[in-house]
Amino acid sequence: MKRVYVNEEWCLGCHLCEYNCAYSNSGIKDMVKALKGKTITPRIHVEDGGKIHYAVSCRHCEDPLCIKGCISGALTKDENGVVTIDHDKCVGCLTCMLLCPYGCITTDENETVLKCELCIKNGGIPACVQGCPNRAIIFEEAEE
Amino acid sequence: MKREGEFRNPSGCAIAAVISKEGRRFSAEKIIESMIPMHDRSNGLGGGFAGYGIYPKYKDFFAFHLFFDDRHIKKDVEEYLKERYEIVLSEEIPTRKIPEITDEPIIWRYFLNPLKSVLRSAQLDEKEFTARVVMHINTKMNGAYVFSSGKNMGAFKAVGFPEDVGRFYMLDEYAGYSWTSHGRYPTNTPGWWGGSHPFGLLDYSVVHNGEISSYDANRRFIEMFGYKCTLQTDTEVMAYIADFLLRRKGLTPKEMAEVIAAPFWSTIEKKDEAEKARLTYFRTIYSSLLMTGPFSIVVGYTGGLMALNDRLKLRSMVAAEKDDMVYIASEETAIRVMTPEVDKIWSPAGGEPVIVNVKDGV
Amino acid sequence: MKYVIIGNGPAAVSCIDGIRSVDAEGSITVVSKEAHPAYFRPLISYYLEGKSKEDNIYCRPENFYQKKHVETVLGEAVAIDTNNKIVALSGGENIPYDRLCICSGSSPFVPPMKGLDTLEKQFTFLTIDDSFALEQAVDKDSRVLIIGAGLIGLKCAEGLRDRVKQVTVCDLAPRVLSSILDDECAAVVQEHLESCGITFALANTADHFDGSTAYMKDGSEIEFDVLVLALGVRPNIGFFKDAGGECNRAIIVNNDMKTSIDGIFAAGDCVEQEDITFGNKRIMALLPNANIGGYTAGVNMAGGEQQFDNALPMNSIGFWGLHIMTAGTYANDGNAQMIEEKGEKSIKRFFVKENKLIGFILIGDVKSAGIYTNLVRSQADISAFDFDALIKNPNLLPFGEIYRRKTLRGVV
Amino acid sequence: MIMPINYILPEFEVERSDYRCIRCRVCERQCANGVHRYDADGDIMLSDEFQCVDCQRCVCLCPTHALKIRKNENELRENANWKQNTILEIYKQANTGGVLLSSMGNPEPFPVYWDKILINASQVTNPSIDPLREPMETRVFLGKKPHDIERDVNGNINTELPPQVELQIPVMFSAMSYGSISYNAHQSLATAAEALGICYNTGEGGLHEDFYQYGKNTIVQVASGRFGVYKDYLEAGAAIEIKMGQGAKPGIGGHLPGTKVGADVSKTRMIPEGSDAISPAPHHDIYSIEDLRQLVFSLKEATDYKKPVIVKVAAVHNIAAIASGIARSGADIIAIDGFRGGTGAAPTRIRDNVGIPIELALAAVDKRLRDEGIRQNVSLVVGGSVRSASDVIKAIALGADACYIATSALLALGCHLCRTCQSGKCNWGIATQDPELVKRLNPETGKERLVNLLTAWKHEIKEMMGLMGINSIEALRGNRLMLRGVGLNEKELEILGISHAGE
Repeated sequence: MKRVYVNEEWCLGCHLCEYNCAYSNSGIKDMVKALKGKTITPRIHVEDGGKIHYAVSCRHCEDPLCIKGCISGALTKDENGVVTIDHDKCVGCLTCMLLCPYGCITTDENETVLKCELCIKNGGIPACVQGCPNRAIIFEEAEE
Repeated sequence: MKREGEFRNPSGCAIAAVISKEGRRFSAEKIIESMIPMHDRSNGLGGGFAGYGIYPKYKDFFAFHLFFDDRHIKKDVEEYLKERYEIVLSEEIPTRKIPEITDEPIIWRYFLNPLKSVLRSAQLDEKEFTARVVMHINTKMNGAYVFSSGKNMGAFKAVGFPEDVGRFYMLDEYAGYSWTSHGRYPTNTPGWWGGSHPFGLLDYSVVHNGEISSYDANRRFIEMFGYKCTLQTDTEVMAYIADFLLRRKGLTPKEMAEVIAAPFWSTIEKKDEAEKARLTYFRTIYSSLLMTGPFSIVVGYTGGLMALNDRLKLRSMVAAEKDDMVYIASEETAIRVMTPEVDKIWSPAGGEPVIVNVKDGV
Repeated sequence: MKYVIIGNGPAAVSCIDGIRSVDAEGSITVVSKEAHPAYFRPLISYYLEGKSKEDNIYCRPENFYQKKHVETVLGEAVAIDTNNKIVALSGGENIPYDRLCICSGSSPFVPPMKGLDTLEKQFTFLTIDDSFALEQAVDKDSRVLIIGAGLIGLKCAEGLRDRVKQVTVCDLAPRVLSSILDDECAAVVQEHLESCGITFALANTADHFDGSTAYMKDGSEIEFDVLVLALGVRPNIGFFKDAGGECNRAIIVNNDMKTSIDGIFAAGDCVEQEDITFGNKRIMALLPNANIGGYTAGVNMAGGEQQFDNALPMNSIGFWGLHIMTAGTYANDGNAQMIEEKGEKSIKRFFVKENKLIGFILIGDVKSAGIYTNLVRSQADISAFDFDALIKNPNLLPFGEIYRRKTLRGVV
Repeated sequence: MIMPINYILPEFEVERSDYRCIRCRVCERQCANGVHRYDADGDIMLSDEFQCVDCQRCVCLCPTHALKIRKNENELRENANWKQNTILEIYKQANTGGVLLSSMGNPEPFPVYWDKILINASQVTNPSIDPLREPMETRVFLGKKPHDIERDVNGNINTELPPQVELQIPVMFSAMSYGSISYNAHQSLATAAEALGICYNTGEGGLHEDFYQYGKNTIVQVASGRFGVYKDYLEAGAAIEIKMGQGAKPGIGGHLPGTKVGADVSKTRMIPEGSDAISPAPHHDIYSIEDLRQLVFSLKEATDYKKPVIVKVAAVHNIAAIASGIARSGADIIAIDGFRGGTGAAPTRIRDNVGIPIELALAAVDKRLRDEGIRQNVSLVVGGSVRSASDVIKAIALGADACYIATSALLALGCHLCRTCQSGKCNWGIATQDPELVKRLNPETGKERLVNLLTAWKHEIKEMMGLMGINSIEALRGNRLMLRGVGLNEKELEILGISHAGE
């Protein structure tokens, strides 16, 4: 399946992916309107360590622990292998957060669990990938 | 109005050629007639013919055909020639007075034998020497123009329709084994006789239909080698290129075709290694002689001719065979005038030369 | 091949998936005493709270059993004839098996208490039916007394708070969540719960009841309308024990999820298996373990090969915005070194033994906790990287580029 | 010493739309000059405009397009003689006592002859050719062409040629050294050259060991500093270029400050880490044309006569005679760099006042070589502000065999011509050695953009060839009839060897 891959060799730590993610998932057409004055809760996050930068988002694991641990059946893998969350089912227990080895599950200010769903609900090409100024984030079939 | 040579003069045209592979000599009557159905390809501003084997009696001498504007320049030229050649014969070229052809200049011919002492001191062979003489007269001697300079051949040209030019020069009374002809459709000309085709140097003559877009690239290249393109016509530059490649560089007519209408790189890549190397070699060293844009030409030379289209075949040209005769023309209709029956008729592909050489010893 | 599964919870449905991943043909029979398709048990409190709708609590789509060719039988297993490979049900029915998986879960533990019989509205809180019943029993004027300040009791309190007038939780233990939290951490949680309107009576419990009054051990009295007994659970293992299977507090299984009896497997809340952080077998009655264990059992039952060799206890629990996560072994018993990181409203405690993170407690700040869990699970040598940085900020930086290249650029 | 009053205001103003700004702080993270700063107390973005060089990095990365960099419109009193910039330069020199430094090409309003030349098209007498239907050839060979054909006894032609550089389009990336530009920029150029079937040029900084694999698409340069020159280096490339001069700074040398000489640059240049890399103004073994001939043949000797040798010179007043000398020196290719050519750093005065336009230099050189009958001895490559496919077409028609592009290539890589390369803080990861900045140029993207640029040019070149009725680039070379001048005087037309439009 096509996944989002991050090549830290090219990640500049600009954090644009976070803003593009938040914007894309806001459902609002204008970025200013979507993000102005807000603390964003992106589904991808950049980790910075001095000169090292890289973005992390859901790996859409082959055998996802988050799904194994989900107490409400909110997390499932769709037919394409994308780990998706059903917010109607999620009760916010955060077991998924406790299980995800990559730290890729977050919540918004309302404690809604957020995770990367590869933008399948917002157009198909992940916003982080589209907006990455240095192609550090790519969307492709796995190398292996 | 500017004279030919002072501006770039593109033109459309009709060409035709006929050759006997056996080397039989025949009159120009048929080829003159062949130009009639192609009348509309000319506009009366130029026509001409070249015949090979027409001066058997004087075959060892350079036959110079000249136009003179006046007697003074004629005198100057004759002085100039005398210093370099034995003038074997000097005569007016016979013409027939017809109403279609008027305002003729002085038209003269000389059969010339270069002086050995002069050749020795110039350290040149007689052809190179003669070519330089022609170049000198045409570029330095205002009012004189050498329009034919080969041996046992001659070009005849005038302002007018080609069929009228043929009658004017009484070409029906000459006999040659190979004839080429040309009807001209210049788009801008004062109608100078020298501007008509065929154009030649030594025994190379060119009739041409088309307009080469590579003209200035070809001209500026060939001018590095002593040629002076005084007319700014494609035909002139082609004639010089023919002289350069065939005489001076010793290429065969086929090789010349591979230079001026070189195969595309994509074609070359499909050839075997040796052929690829050869064609690449030509395209590399003579890249400036590649001719692009539309043309169909017939290059006449002693013992044969080559007809060639540009590599995209942007101009029509048909070839046919009947017995030992080979015919070339812009249009099939012209061939049918010369020979209603043919053994074979075809339209040569772009860049594929039709080379006809007469039997050895002719 | 005849497969029989006792119980119909997450472990059971995962077991079905496991079997079917290997064997598409064999017959599968599921025996359950609950008349519902498998549902997510932890949702019963969220149901009460209104966060989960009844339609949304089921583990699998409606047509799951049909699609997987599973026969469901309502009934309770009471005995296993291991010689003839037959499961006997309470209704007298006998079900033959080739491979059996016990996913029977547990039942509420209700100690004998004086006066219980005088109470009109008393409940345990383990099944969805308990939730339905409670829903019916309470109204906005109800005063609820919950006995037990463990996970079940507190989640029940959370579920009920907005439906009732008052919720009081009592426990003999001096702190909330006594099985997973120490005093200090428990105090933080308790304070938060109190601020959210829950009343506690700790180090104290009901001695006896009379009508709507609970007479507490310390002599006080609590008036209530509805009683919830959340004193813990006991694995449903009697029939297995009777058949001679090896049990401790629950059915002992190995990493294949095999029990001591040939052909019998077990998974879910009714098993004890090795805790990698502890080195011994223990009950780890947690949904992820049930899922993984059930699936593992299923695969192995059908002749496949799978191991569940990295089980560890863990909890993620939240009450009105305060999240508590624990994993592994974190009793500060002196064998392990405790490293603490306190924030304004958070406590993080890490327990390290022989350069391995063996457990942690996170309160308040639970961001990216899975990175810690993964360290526990993988038993990584934490001296190999900057663990101090990780404690402050759980991310992938300390693991180095090679690890990140593998995990972030490959398929994991 | 601190000057009591700074007469110089910031050159640019940061115009930030507060309505649009979402405080994502991308500008702050991306500005190596430290212009932008977030102030948490006021929840506001602040700007230190003194640091701004108008590189446009922040503008391009701002996701809400909240930023514009504008020229500071503060105006000194108007004076046609003492223009504002002239005055400011005086202030700067009075402040520092130093030579003014700048980079990239001459920005002054000298005539751009490319823009005063128009291209012909076929109408009626000659058909234009549709490049979508017919082959349209852009391949060229650079190198000496033999005068005479040799045949063996059987009449077969000896097809061995002097060494040639084969290019699929008559454009190459001109010299930019590793050191002046980044590793990633070099990788972009090398990989793009390979993909395009053309060459890039190492510049004078040697060849990084990683890039030897692109040798057949590499021209290795030998300049006065001789950095990184050794046998393997000379043998690595498709051709060897002797750099005598550079259009941006004819007659002077170069200076790569030690701060840019990190481990990798040091190894590649074969000089100690941290030492200044100074290229002398002249080659100290070339004080005349006969010395050049010796170097040409030394290099040929060293490489077994298998590599064409390019001699690169700046276009200066006597360029035709210089070129004639070079054409007789044994060199195979002459590269001429016009006065508008770029650089990593040059004294401003020299950049803006020395040299002549490449168009005139090219026309003069091509004519001179033809007049002397030695045009076949050498190929001509021209650079120094070739900005588009039509500039290429015009250059070829004037007589060039190929063009060198550098600024155009850098623009494709993201350069915004802020002309501050000398600072080493290129925000686009091009003219810098700072690893944090270098990584901003992903060479995959760089390659793709370069390939795109030249693919686009190739399409345009073919389109223009087609409309002239030319289907092979060699038929355009020196084909000056295809050009007409507009608004040029007699002398200019004469030098260019073209007629005026309408003639």
